[in-house]
Amino acid sequence: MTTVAVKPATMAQALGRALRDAMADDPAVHVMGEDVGTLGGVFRVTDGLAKEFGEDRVTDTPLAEAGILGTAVGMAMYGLRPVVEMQFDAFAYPAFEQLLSHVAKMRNRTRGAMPLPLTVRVPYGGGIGGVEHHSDSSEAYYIATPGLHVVTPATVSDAYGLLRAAIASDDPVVFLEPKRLYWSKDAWNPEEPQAVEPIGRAVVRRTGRSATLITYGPSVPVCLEAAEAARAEGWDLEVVDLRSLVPFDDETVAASVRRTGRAVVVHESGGFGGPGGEIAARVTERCFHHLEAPVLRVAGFDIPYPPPMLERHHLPGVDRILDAVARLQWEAQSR
Amino acid sequence: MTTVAVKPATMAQALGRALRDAMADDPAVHVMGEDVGTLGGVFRVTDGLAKEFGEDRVTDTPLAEAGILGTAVGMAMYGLRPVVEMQFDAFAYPAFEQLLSHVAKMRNRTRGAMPLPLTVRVPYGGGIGGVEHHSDSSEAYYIATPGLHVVTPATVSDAYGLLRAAIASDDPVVFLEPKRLYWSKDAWNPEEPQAVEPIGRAVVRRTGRSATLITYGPSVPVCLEAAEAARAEGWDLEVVDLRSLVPFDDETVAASVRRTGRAVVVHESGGFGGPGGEIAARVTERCFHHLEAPVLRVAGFDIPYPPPMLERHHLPGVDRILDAVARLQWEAQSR
Amino acid sequence: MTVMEQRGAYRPTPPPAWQPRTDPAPLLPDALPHRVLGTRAAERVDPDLLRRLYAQLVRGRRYNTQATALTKQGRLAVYPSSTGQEACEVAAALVLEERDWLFPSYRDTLAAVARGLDPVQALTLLRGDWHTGYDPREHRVAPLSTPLATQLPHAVGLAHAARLKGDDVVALALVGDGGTSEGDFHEALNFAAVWQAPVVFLVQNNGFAISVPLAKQTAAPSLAHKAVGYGMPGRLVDGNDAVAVHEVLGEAVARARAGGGPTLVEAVTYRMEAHTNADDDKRYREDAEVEAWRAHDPIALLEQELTGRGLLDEDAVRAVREDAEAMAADLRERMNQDPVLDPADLFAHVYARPTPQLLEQEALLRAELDAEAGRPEDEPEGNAR
Amino acid sequence: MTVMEQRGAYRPTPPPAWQPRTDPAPLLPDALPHRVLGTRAAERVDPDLLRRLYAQLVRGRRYNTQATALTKQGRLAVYPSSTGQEACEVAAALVLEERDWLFPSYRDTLAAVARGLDPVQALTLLRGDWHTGYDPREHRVAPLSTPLATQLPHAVGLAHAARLKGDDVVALALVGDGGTSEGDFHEALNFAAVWQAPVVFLVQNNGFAISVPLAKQTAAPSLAHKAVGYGMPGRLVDGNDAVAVHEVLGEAVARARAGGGPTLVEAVTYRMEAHTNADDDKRYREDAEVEAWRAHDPIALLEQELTGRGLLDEDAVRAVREDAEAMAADLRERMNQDPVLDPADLFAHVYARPTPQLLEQEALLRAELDAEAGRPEDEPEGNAR
Ligand SMILES: Cc1ncc(C[n+]2csc(CCOP(=O)(O)OP(=O)(O)O)c2C)c(N)n1
Ligand SMILES: Cc1ncc(C[n+]2csc(CCOP(=O)(O)OP(=O)(O)O)c2C)c(N)n1
Ligand SMILES: [Mg+2]
Ligand SMILES: [Mg+2]
Repeated sequence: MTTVAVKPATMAQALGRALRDAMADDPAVHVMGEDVGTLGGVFRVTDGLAKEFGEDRVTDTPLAEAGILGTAVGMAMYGLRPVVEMQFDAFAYPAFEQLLSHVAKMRNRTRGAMPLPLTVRVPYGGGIGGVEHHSDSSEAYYIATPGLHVVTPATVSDAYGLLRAAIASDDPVVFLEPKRLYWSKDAWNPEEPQAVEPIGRAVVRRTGRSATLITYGPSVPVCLEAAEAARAEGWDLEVVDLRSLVPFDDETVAASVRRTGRAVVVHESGGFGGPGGEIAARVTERCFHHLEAPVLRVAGFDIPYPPPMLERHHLPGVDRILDAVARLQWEAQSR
Repeated sequence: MTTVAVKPATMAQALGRALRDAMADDPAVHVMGEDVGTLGGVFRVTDGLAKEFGEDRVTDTPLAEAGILGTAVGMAMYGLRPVVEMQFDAFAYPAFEQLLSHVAKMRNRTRGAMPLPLTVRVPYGGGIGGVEHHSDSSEAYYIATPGLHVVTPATVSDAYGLLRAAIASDDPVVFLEPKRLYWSKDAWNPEEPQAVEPIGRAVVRRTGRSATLITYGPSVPVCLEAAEAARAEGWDLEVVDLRSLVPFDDETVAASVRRTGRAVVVHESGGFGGPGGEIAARVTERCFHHLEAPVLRVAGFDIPYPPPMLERHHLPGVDRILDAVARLQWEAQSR
Repeated sequence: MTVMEQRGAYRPTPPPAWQPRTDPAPLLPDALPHRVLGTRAAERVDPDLLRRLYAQLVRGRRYNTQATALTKQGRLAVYPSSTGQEACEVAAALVLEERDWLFPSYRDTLAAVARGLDPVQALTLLRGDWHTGYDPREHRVAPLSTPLATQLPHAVGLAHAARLKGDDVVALALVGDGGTSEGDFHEALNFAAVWQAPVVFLVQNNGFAISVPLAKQTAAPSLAHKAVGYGMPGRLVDGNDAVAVHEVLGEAVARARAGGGPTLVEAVTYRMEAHTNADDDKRYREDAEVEAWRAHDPIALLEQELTGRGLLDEDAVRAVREDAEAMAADLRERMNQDPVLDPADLFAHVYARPTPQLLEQEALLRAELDAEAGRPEDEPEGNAR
Repeated sequence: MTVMEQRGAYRPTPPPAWQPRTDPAPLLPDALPHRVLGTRAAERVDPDLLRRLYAQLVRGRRYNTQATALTKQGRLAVYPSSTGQEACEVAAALVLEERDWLFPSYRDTLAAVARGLDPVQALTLLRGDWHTGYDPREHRVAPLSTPLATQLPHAVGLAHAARLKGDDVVALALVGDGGTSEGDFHEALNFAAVWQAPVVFLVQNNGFAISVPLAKQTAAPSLAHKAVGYGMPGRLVDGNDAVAVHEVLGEAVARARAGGGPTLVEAVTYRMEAHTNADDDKRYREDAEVEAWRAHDPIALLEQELTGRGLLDEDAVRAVREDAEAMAADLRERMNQDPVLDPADLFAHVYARPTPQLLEQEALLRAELDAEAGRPEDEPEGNAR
């Protein structure tokens, strides 16, 4: 498709560009959070925005996450479209009451009279050598909260397209940004016309016939790598990138598993009570008679996120994924 | 077993008695929260404790849940065993940062040097006609947080036995009290010697051969009722009461499902991202070749908890459970 | 210059460049709550305002007693009465312009009604047919907030947004003495002060948070003193003196409107009824204490003033009472009708468009209801739960 | 009488029984930060204390520079330097008795070291081999707290628990200017005041929360003024004057120990380095500002005093420097050794006893590691993930 020379940009830059374009298109869009203004955010996602749009629209707030989200609620009630940055995953926790009791419920509470078009950007996940509280995968909390959309990109162009869709959404969106992909690059070209990617559609990143890897966010590149490695073992793996956890694209996922007959769910988040259980259960409900083996899960361990020097043991890697694939009962008992 | 005349007591009374006995046995046990002292708690669980043990041990705190849990952490660091009451489920949310970032992690953070023997009592669930924020089933948040034990009684004697175990535990326990069972009674007799029920053991409340209902807390009596009603349809249902969500008793649950070959998970909590997905996934992982049908789920809808006049539509009831049982593929396709 | 750039530009400098910290005196409340009724100042108050306040107080009291009666008849799930606090509720409503916003807490149904909300719609939450019975934008009344103090940052954000848009709008947020202990109270006040948002915080200090008396809630000289820590003025007012509350709030609203930033107002009042109809206040306070406050009843105080100045004759009193009775009769009658409920509402407003999953769940419920009603049931679909 | 019953028994009373609210003057900080060095008061300070502080400041500065150097060599994941703030760090450590507790924030490794912690163990969090490298009970130093202000309620609870047990223990908690905006700050101070807990809060106002200057953090006259709203005294002190900080904290600790309740201390200081080694402070502040603060360096200030009073000769300076260098050399050397890590630790401390699920996961990891190492692998068990 791309005919001009591709100037690669990072995911962080694509996110920044999405914010910029959204602000340029709609004066109601405001960016707020800790250090998002003058500094441009600790990951530099908001770099340059304060200069371009001024402090009234790109605001360094006091250091208080509940206050940030709570005031954003009020701003949204008045018709603005706040985009809130939580500096790191675990620092969103102080804002959970606002998120769970107000952000997620305001539209429903008022029978639709008071929607909250509000985006909460949460850098999440590990793999960057962060100390305690800087590497949590907290998506289990968000997906268990009806009223929130939960979205996470795995590619640079999805980062742009999904963030545009999140900001344009009339519903609150928790936008999970895989920290370790901030510096990733792919064919996304900032010079080309940009597309919005509607929320709610999974995508098959790699087709395959043997089994489906169902994954999202930071684990997508790992699964693609595993799929390549699996060829040596004679497995042709399909990789589904969910992109949106809520709403969930049952159709795409179930169609893939019906084709392959086997599935492994892969995510960094802890296994117990994590999204993988939900995904495995839904897939099994829908594809039971197509399954040659139970849907398996490769997830983070059920432990507090480990310190930097031990995190490699915790994160789902290629080998652990292939081990799970190997357990998919290939020497099929006749069923 | 009971030979003396049984003086029935409510679950609320059994919980109060457990607190009293724990306080009498161990001077380190302190009770704190909003209105737990003079008033005896809005559900009267702590009734009489302030009088018996004084304000130093049964403390009406300022109205600030993060402060309550945060100071309890400090008290536990000094060797006390605080038992914290959150007045209602949704009012535990302001304390989530303390819970997720400290309570759940302190032992691990310090390589075991600083355990936190701390119990957080959370009245949870609906069915009592409560307005907004008074009927949440928030267990999905707790079970996704490694470092916490998550326990919930369904009978009066378990209420006593499990709360004693929770307070005696050297780890933090989130103790979920099914609000609508507070006034329930059964054969529990406060005059008899009381047993502590170790955390981590599920129990088969009713044996059956056709299928297993896996459930906990407020849904246990509903499932037992459903099992009775199912006899008319020719189904002999087994009912497993999990009692402890973390740790999870895989053995008891899997053994039951292997026997029956079919299972339905039942809980009030929203379905998507709720505990049911985890449970269904684990059961399927362990019992795949014993299953005649996918493990189904009967859960609350994926909506904010409804207002009192509509809650009956939301709560899993006997009919909805039987409908799910009916979908367990009885006219078994040959597999 | 933009709104945010107006802020004082503190730059850290070492001594000797240090300036003495601003004198906090302008932020400190008076030693005693401000009062008007029963003082000389009352004479200068516009008779019309006195009469308006009076009519609303009487109506408000009647509303409270009627709502409590409805709980006994099972027509309301629960009612947290503001009897004894009507002066605050009413003054908060009357002090605002149409374009302003009110952010009530769960106890402030009355303030919402005094602002013009339909008395039945305002009770929707407590009746239990839905969470909020009105469109917040219609009368610019935010949903009654049950989680304490959580509505305060909303008020700040809304006021700030209005200011950014150049709209002349003030937000007034209500909170209880207990609510001041929450982190959200702190964060809201701090944001408001830093942003110089046009917002006024009214703390109704009614002595209790359910059973917990103020002495277990704070050690501060007064709740109004908390203003100092945010750099905003604190005012202390007799919460049973409707004129004084109206005056103090009026000044704060005017200041906010003029770009002067937020104010914290503490109104000292008393909750005459139990926390809600479900509460038993005998467990934590003496009758004598309640009785002592009866002598300082907000309606009686205002009535004295009006009568003393010859502004209230029997006809006027009768008219006011009749109006209140008519409101109560209407409320009673309409609350005695069962609300029409549509279970489909459960799924309709979770998102702008229901997710596929919600559509499945709605179909499931519809099939159940049809079966209940004996209508032909669709075949259950697939394995959907 | 029990601890909790000692609290003032506020009962709500209507006027005329109202008492004027307590005069807040005793709670208000001075207009200018308290200073000792360079004033006459310095002459009366115990020479021994001056020397002890000096030795620790020099050592502390060296610790900071060494740790920052270790980040460049990849031996530390990250280091938030307290260079420029050593007076606060050191005074906080020295003012406490052995039995007292220190609650540091993520920037306060130095305070922990000055209190006696092993310099390497104190860096465990930032090195990344574990979350906390020491047993908090050994030196009564709580784990370094990364989530801002969350450790403050812990300090309050611990101090309160000690008081309930009749132990003579004070807790000192550290927090930054940014941290004062968090709800946990508010709730902690309020609980402390209501409970009259023996706790001292030290805010190191270093002008910035990462890039955000104080003017965007608060509109208060000073952070110490926040004390008024909790009914505790607020003190303002020159945070680069180690003697002044030690004095003000000493008074607060003594007051807490004597049952006089909590104090809020604001130390005005400056962060001389970037937020951490990963930060670029050029983006948000001028070099000139940093330079201006160099003239008010905490070590230089104390050195002047000591030299002026003839308390510091060349030998003494050399001894102090040598001690600091020895510490740094030892730190460097030990930090250059790779820590020995045991992946089994991942599962060992989540609970007192690992759950069955954790045992499964540990077995999985062990099998993987064995496979990696070429050891014979057990058959994978069942369907365990
Ligand atoms: C965050 C939160 N915690 C607890 C509650 C439960 N609760 C409802 S009212 C109340 C007391 C409120 O006291 P106050 O703020 O003084 O208001 P008042 O009831 O006196 O009007 C409590 C604890 C709640 N609604 N929200
Ligand atoms: C609850 C929370 N939110 C955000 C952060 C990210 N963060 C780390 S340090 C910092 C600034 C802290 O400023 P301040 O309290 O003044 O302390 P200083 O860094 O100046 O010592 C921020 C925002 C955090 N650690 N915790
Ligand atoms: Mg109150
Ligand atoms: Mg700072």
